[in-house]
Amino acid sequence: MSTTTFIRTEDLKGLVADLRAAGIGVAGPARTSDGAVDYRSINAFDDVVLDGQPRNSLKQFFLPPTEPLFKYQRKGSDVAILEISTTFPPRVILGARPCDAAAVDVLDKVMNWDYTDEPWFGRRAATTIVTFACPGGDRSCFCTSVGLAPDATRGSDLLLAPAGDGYVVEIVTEKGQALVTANAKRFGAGAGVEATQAYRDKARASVEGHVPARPDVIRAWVDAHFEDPFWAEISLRCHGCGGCAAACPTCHCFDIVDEPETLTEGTRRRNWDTCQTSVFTAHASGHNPRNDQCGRCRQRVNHKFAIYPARFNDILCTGCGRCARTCPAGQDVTEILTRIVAMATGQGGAA
Amino acid sequence: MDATTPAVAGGFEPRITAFVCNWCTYTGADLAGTSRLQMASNVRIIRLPCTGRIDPMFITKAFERGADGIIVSGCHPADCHYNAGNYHARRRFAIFRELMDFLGVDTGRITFSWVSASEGGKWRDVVNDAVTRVRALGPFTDYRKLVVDPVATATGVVPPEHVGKEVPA
Amino acid sequence: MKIGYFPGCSLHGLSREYEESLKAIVAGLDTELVEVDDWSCCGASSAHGSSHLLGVALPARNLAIAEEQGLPEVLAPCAACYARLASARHEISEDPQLAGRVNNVLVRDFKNTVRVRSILEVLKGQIAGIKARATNPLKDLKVACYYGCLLVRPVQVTGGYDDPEDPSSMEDICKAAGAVPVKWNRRLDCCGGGLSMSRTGSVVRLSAAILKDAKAAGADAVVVACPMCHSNLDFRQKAMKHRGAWEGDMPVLFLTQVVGMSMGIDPKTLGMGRHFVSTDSVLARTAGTGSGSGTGTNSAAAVAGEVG
Amino acid sequence: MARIGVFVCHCGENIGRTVDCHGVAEACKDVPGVVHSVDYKYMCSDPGQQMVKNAIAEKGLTGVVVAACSPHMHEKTFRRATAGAGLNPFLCEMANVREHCSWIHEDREKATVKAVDITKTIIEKVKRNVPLNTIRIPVTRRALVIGGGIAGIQAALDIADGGREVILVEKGPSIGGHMSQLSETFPTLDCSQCILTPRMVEVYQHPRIKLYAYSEVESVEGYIGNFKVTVRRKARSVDEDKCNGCGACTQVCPNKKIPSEFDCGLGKRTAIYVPFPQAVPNLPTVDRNKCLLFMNRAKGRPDTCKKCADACAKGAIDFDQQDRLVTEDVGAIVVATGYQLYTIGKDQPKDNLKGYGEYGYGTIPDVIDGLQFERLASASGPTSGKILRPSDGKEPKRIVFLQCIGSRDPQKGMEYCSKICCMYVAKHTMLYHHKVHDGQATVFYMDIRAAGKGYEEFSRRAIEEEGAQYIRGRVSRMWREGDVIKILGFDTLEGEPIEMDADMVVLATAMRPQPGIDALAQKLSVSYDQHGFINEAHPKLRPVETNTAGIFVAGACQAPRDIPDAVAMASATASKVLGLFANEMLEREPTVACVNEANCAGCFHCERVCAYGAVEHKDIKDRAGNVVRVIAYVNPGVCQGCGTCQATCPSKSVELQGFTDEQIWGEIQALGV
Amino acid sequence: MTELRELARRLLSEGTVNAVLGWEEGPRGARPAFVTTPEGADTLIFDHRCVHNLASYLSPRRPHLKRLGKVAMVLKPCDARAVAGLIRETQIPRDKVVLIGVRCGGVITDPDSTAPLTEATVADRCRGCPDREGHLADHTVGTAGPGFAGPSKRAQKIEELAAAPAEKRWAFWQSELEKCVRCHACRQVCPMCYCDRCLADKTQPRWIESSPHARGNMAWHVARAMHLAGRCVDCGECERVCPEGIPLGLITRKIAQVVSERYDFRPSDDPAVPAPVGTYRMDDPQEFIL
Repeated sequence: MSTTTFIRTEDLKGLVADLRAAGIGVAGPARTSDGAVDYRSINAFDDVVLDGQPRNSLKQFFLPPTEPLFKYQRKGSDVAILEISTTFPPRVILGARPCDAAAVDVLDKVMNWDYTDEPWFGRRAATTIVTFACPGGDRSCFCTSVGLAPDATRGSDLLLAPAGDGYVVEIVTEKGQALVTANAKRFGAGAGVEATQAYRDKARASVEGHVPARPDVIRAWVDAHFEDPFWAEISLRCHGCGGCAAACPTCHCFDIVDEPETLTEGTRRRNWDTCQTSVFTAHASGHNPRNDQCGRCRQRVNHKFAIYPARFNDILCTGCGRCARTCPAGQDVTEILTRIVAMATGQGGAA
Repeated sequence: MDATTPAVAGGFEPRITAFVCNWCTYTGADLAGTSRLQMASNVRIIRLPCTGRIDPMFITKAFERGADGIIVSGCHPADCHYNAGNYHARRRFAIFRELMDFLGVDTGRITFSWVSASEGGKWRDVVNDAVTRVRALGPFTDYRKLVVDPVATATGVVPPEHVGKEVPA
Repeated sequence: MKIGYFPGCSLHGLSREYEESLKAIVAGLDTELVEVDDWSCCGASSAHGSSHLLGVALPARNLAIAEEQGLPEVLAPCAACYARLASARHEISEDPQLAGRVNNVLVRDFKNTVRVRSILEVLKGQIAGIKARATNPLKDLKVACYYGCLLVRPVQVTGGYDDPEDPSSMEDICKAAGAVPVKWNRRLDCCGGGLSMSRTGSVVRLSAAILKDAKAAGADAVVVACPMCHSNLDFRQKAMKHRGAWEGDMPVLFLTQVVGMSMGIDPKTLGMGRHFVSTDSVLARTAGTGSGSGTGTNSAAAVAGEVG
Repeated sequence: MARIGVFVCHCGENIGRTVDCHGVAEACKDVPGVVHSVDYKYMCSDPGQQMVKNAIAEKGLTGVVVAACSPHMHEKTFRRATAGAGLNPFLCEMANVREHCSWIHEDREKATVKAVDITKTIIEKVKRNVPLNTIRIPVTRRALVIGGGIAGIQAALDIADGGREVILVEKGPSIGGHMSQLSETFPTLDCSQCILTPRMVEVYQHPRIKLYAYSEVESVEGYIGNFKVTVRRKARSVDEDKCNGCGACTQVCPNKKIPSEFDCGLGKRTAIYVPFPQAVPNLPTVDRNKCLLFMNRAKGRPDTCKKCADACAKGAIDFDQQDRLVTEDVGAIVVATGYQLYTIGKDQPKDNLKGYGEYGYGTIPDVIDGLQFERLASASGPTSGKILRPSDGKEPKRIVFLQCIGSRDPQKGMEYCSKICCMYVAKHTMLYHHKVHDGQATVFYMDIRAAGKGYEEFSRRAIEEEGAQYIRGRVSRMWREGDVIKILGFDTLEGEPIEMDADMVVLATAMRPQPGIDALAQKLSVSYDQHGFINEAHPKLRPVETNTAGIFVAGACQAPRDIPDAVAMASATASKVLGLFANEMLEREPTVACVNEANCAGCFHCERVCAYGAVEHKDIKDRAGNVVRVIAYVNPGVCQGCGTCQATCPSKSVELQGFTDEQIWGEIQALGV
Repeated sequence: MTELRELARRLLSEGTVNAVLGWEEGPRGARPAFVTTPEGADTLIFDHRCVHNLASYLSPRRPHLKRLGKVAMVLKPCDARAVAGLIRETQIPRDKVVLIGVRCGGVITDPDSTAPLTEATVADRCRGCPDREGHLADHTVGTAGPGFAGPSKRAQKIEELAAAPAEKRWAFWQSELEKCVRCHACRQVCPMCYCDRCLADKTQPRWIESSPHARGNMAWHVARAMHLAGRCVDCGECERVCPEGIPLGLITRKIAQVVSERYDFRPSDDPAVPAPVGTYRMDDPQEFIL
């Protein structure tokens, strides 16, 4: 599908009001109590803040930090399971960033790999993602180096790019079309895609060149340098806090725990986890195959740029740069990737 | 209404967990028993060797498990069977109590006392006062509400989107 | 160093020389005195005898003002003022109810944060400075350091900056100024205090015993840090003689004057001429202490005559 | 999977009246892990216990819960029954549904609900119990006694007479302590040395007492039953094997003007000296700070004076003798280091002490302290028992005693009462009046504390029969005029100030522990109070034990004590030591803490909160023997099982057996709704 | 800065240390640096953006000391309190690290900010900080500004909260703590959190539920506050690194106030000063105990 339509800013406001009135949840980038911008539930389009990248990603809309899977009850030696529904009411995410929308699509692969993850796809089915073309990033952005772009449509149902008194709407999916159709009065004729070209070019220019666009080179080097001293060097700085994984739109590892609530009842939950901590790989025996931060730092790069590509032919990174922005110790993925490319192409080595 | 008066039908009966030391308060509670001192039946005692053994985590866990109130009780200063366990406990719980207060827990729910092995009567008073106080404060629903029961979720009473940390949208 | 300063009535009246000498020496000790704004009576002598609350509230008012001025500590050179202010601070800190009542009376939000310092405590902290600036060390001056009753007692109120029964700070300060403190016995005895007018006989008996002991110990002068003590020991020497209780002249100096002399400050600036018993003998012993020894003893005697 | 048996007792009607015991047993059947749940009239009866034993055998129980009375009542009973059936006794616990439930509630329904809850908590605990074994520790059956005063002598003799070897370590050249300095003792006025010296000789001759005089404890390692003590035997410069105690050396020493410690500075001694004629051991000691030879050596000059060596027929003088360190294994330690008197002068060892400069001690020669008066009154003293002024040797006709100097004075001295002063001042007035018939003794006092057998009678006698004048009040100042001491004080009964003259003044100064007690206490890991007195384990019930197992305390190092108190304490410690030595192995309840070595971070918070010094540092080494981590280790012989360490441990890497986190977590869990 | 670089170069070239831990200019502002060669010393910087508490890197949880051997660390006066804490708790041997004290007049909060150090931008913990140089250092270099006076904004917020009714405080903290995703960055970055196996990671028993729901979060933050009571050095790193912006400093600061008021204790850079928890006085206040 590649039809376009147009929505005026006024109608966008009306659209949010209409959706809310219809009982459909709407989320978008909005201000939090501590002054940051997060994707969160909104009441009106005026809540939406389009400047700057939201602190969190869209990941938690599909994989919440904690999620009950089922509840169990024991009586004597019997165990009863109480299922939890995986059907979800409809909702719309408005103002997603292309890098965040793409991440959801990247994750669909692992979530539908050997087993279809019901809660994930339950939420996916219920959610329409309305993406706004990115106005441009900062020095940590590198979406174009991982095959995406500030105006990429991957993972989006609709892609909006500003033009005149509104937005040119690219209808990307059936779900997107359905949203337009259901709210047809809010959409109408207007400028075409070409009117947004300058906007898109400017955005693209702002993110290019931060990391060489050589994912193949990176993958090959990482595959071949498991024991390279480079990993030990970069891990010196790392606290192992996992802030990068929490902020990352594609880090999706989780832990499954049983939480007893009484003697006989409890809940099985899955919670976010991260490969950056030692307990992630700790064995019950006490042995830990990834026993220092060196291995953990390597694992993160390895998984994103070599393992995932090998298994799914896709990079587990959308170049959003959040890990660099959030790192309390100044670890920077653009620096790491740039150095890897340099080492691989013979233009530098580990310091 | 004193603590031993049965509550009106359907009225709130607080659940109180008491962490007490073996040598003074537990024995004092034994004495209350042998003296047949009648008291409210809302308190469940967990016996520890010493107040020094009581970890603040016991208290948060008891709240998590639905306790409406807590009693921590041990030997009077200078009477500790282990010399100093109660002194360490006193500092620990002075800080813990201020922390709880700061986090918005009504500290009326947490009673600290020194009850010696000879103070059966004091133990009864501590129990009855705590029950009366917590009964007035009502059930500690704030703590219980921290996690919505997923059974209610499963039966459709609460949509799963509102469980736990999920961002509602 | 900046420190609050509570002069009290004596330092602006009876004992101007105490203030004059104090101000003269603090300049040399890098200390700035910040006078408490609009200070009032400390409550000594009469207030605490008539109403306990008044006796606390009056000094508390002065401390409250000092607190509002942002002064962490206040120097009260007069021993009686010091005792009243320090007692008020102590009582209020010990008794929250009293604190509430005092705040009601004052209509101020007094937090009782101001520390009260005696002249001994302040100068004791400056001993190194006094030593360093003693350009005219008083080598030949034997002094009997007289503490009286209020300067170091009671220890709960003073905070124990000196031993209440066997103090040494005044001796240490005088030593820093180069003077030679004598060993004597009556340095904590009562001088008769505020009974100077009402029971002169008692004051004469008590003060004369002090002077005699100082003389027997070989002192050239008695050093005090209290306007009332000074008045009894200095001004009443004439009455002592009248009553046959005392012979001779014993100069009575303020501690600040002793320090001032060691710094080579002009005797006039130090108010040495304001005493009833001439300080000429002292000045003669401390050769090099300025030349302008116009001590004005006569005029003081004339005043004494008027009073007498 | 746990297989728990629940046994609910009716206790006749005691529980059954208000608790539906059958209902409780039925309710427990639904608890996961419970395979057997019954109720019975009297569980503690033989048939009741047999029910437990049978169920263990027949149902293969892994845990037993008896819901009955307080564990303080019958825990031992049921654990014994459990053990009798071949199950580890620590897998049995009691749920207290009598004292904590049926006896204190009347509403049957509520009491039953509560009884179910109580039983369920214990079920959850027992599910998490693990078998524990009584701890057995070997005991070295020899004792160390530190301090050779009357307390140390008594303790050493009692232990030795009880058949065990004793090492007695005394800091000074002779044993005997302060008691050997006293003239007569209250309230009987019997001669101190007459009763003491035979005991000293007994120590010296006892086959089971090894006396290390002129020695100090250098270090202590180990724990109850297994201490390793290093003793520094200071060099006397005299070969004790050769010396026959003839005393010729002391006769020829040219330096005869050294103030004698034994005579409190009132007499003189030589540089090589025996502190007093009855000293044990009767060996001279060279005071290397005062001996001319050593003073010359210190200045790098050649040895000159060797008169003592020349005079010694045995060749026993050895100027090159060195300190020796000897190590002894002992199973118990008695601390009996005694006291010193409060320093009256201006220079004080601690900031909070101010001294009493206003009394002129040290500047007025005729102001002395109580021990100095003892020496004046002693027949063996510097004046041969005559009361004479140190200044001019005249007999004082007016003598004044001041009580509570340094005692009961939080501002300048100690808060506590020194206990013995009232009595010895009364004794002093009597001794004075006996010796100076025309003299007058006056006492300034705060109270007379004469609690003791014959004590009140004694002090009344001093006042009423012997004519001592007692003035209630304190002295503010004293000074000397001519050869008279002027005293300024206050009589609080008359309400009048007092000025009086005296020829001599005796200050009854406070008792303080010996200097260096804090260092010794730290070596021993025993606690001491802010004054330095050793803390007893319990003020009422364990008065001679310290908080460190195997270390006991006797005499005035624990608190001010008079002789009978010190002796009684010493005998009490001996009985404790002999009790400890009754068996070759020491058995302990296994409720002790245990460190999880894999998780311990080595922060040693546990060590800081342990009142018993049970936490030790343990090196974890790699294969090459390098220390890679230092972690905590809890010595099970020392641990008393309070569990404060576990609550303090941030990572919960130390667990108190029998009250583990897992067990308590289970109990809390059982109460969940 | 020249002084610092010279010293670092000397220590490295003379072989006194194998590495110098300090700060460098990274892609996003100042960041921790690990200099292992004398030439590398020129990359060292110190300015008001050097907010990180490097003492965290000395904690035994890190391999650095083991891997790098003897190291030198650049030390702000406030970080000295953390190093002292680690020495006090026998976590680092004093002789294994050379401490290069830098004089400090305050830092800002964001190492990537271009803002100058002013009354408006200074980090809250620096307000009222009396220390211009640490007392623990082996060498002290640089110059310091005059520092900043209080009052701390956190202290004001604490007072404000304390004055509010308990329900308001509860609501405030629930709204904050529900944001927590239990990444444990606060723990990882804390110099005083060094256990090999954190209580929060233990499952037998599970005192602290690992789920980032409000109940687990409450347990975690209560445990963290209690474990840091009397040990927290108020470096503010936990709050700075929190990806959800939870004002964790309010809790640690509040506890520090309690400890200070009740036990007259302030974090000290003297390892010999005992921590208040683990000690006691027989006359400790006990007004809350019946």
